[in-house]
Amino acid sequence: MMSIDELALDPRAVEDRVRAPGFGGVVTFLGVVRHVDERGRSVEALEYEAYDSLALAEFDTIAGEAGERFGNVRIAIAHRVGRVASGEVAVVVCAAAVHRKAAFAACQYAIDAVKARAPIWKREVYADGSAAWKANEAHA
Amino acid sequence: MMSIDELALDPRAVEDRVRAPGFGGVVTFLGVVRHVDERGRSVEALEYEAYDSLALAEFDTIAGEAGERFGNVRIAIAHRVGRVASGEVAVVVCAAAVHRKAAFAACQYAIDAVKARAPIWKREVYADGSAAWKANEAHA
Amino acid sequence: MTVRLIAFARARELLGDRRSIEVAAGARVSDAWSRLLEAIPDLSEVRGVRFAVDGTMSEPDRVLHENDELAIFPAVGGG
Amino acid sequence: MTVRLIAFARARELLGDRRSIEVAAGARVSDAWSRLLEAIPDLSEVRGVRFAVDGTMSEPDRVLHENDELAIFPAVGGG
Repeated sequence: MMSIDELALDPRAVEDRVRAPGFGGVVTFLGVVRHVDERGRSVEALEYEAYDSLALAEFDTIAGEAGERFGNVRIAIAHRVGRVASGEVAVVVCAAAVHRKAAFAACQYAIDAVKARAPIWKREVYADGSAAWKANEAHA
Repeated sequence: MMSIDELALDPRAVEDRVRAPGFGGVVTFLGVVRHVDERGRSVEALEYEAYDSLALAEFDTIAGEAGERFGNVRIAIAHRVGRVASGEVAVVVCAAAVHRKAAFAACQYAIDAVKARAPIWKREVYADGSAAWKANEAHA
Repeated sequence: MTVRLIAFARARELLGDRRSIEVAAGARVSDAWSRLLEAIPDLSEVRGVRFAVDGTMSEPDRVLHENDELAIFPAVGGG
Repeated sequence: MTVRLIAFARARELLGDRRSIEVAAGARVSDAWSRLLEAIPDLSEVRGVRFAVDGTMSEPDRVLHENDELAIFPAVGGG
């Protein structure tokens, strides 16, 4: 259910990992690279770098926690690494549950946890070619 | 940004209506027809019927309310009508915002309001061929 | 005067192929609804009936006019 | 003994092409980190440095063994 890859993300394919009979609510979060940062600087791309094995294990841990909190939920997380241009999708989190309330809660829990805890770092690349590492939480 | 149609829904196309530069968080809700109802009866399909003009106006109203509550958000709502087989998507709600918190809140607000207020009715069709009208809220 | 009718869900099924109703000049939505209940008593089973006139949600005391379109349907949501 | 090194983000850039470090038998993560800081003082700018050993998050007092893989990276999130 979890993946980290340099290829462009396909949100529908990630959704398909969680869709299952009886799961009436599916909530998908797309994290899209913004074209300006908090200080108004023009951003061309973000460059993501992951400690893959640890990040995938953390995704599993997060999904397990969501299940403990919100009951019978199915969670899929796909994170892109490498250069992601502004306007492109950097992360997809899908949560499916029997009812929509649990699906929303689980999806939001999972993306919050991914941003706070997954060993994934990013660098903003500006229009002038300069770049700066950012705290993971800053981008969406 | 709003649609009511008998054709199968394409969630990515609905998402594309709300994606825009600077909107870093996109949240999509899919309401999927469940194969059993609350009493465990096997459901083959739901048949949806809408008062189209009023329902589309209500979608616009709901999107306006979400903007008042959650700031700069873009909302798209697509509802399918006619026969929707179990496992298929009956409704798609997308919300985009600069930050994910507002996108989640707006998407959840919009689907809750659609279920509670949009003039759309549904009938459960059971495996034995019988059918029953349902309150809109019951299904997801 | 003639008021056109549309209906949805259970109300549509019960209304059958009736497309209009005759009411007195100055009649209100509630008057038209009473006439319909007399003609089709089963309409009383429509849960929390709601009305719209010419595409706008309307209360039962709304005054009708010649050729208005009266929509009749069950309450939405809350189930 | 030899401990293999990997690093991420700013720590990776500062570590350059160094792939291992020699430490005394019984050395802990903190000992390896001190040796690295001596060799590459700029590593002190890594924000909230964290460690993993053989793919498991580890505290600085974790004892290292021959051929362990020590991962070094900045704190995640919270920014």
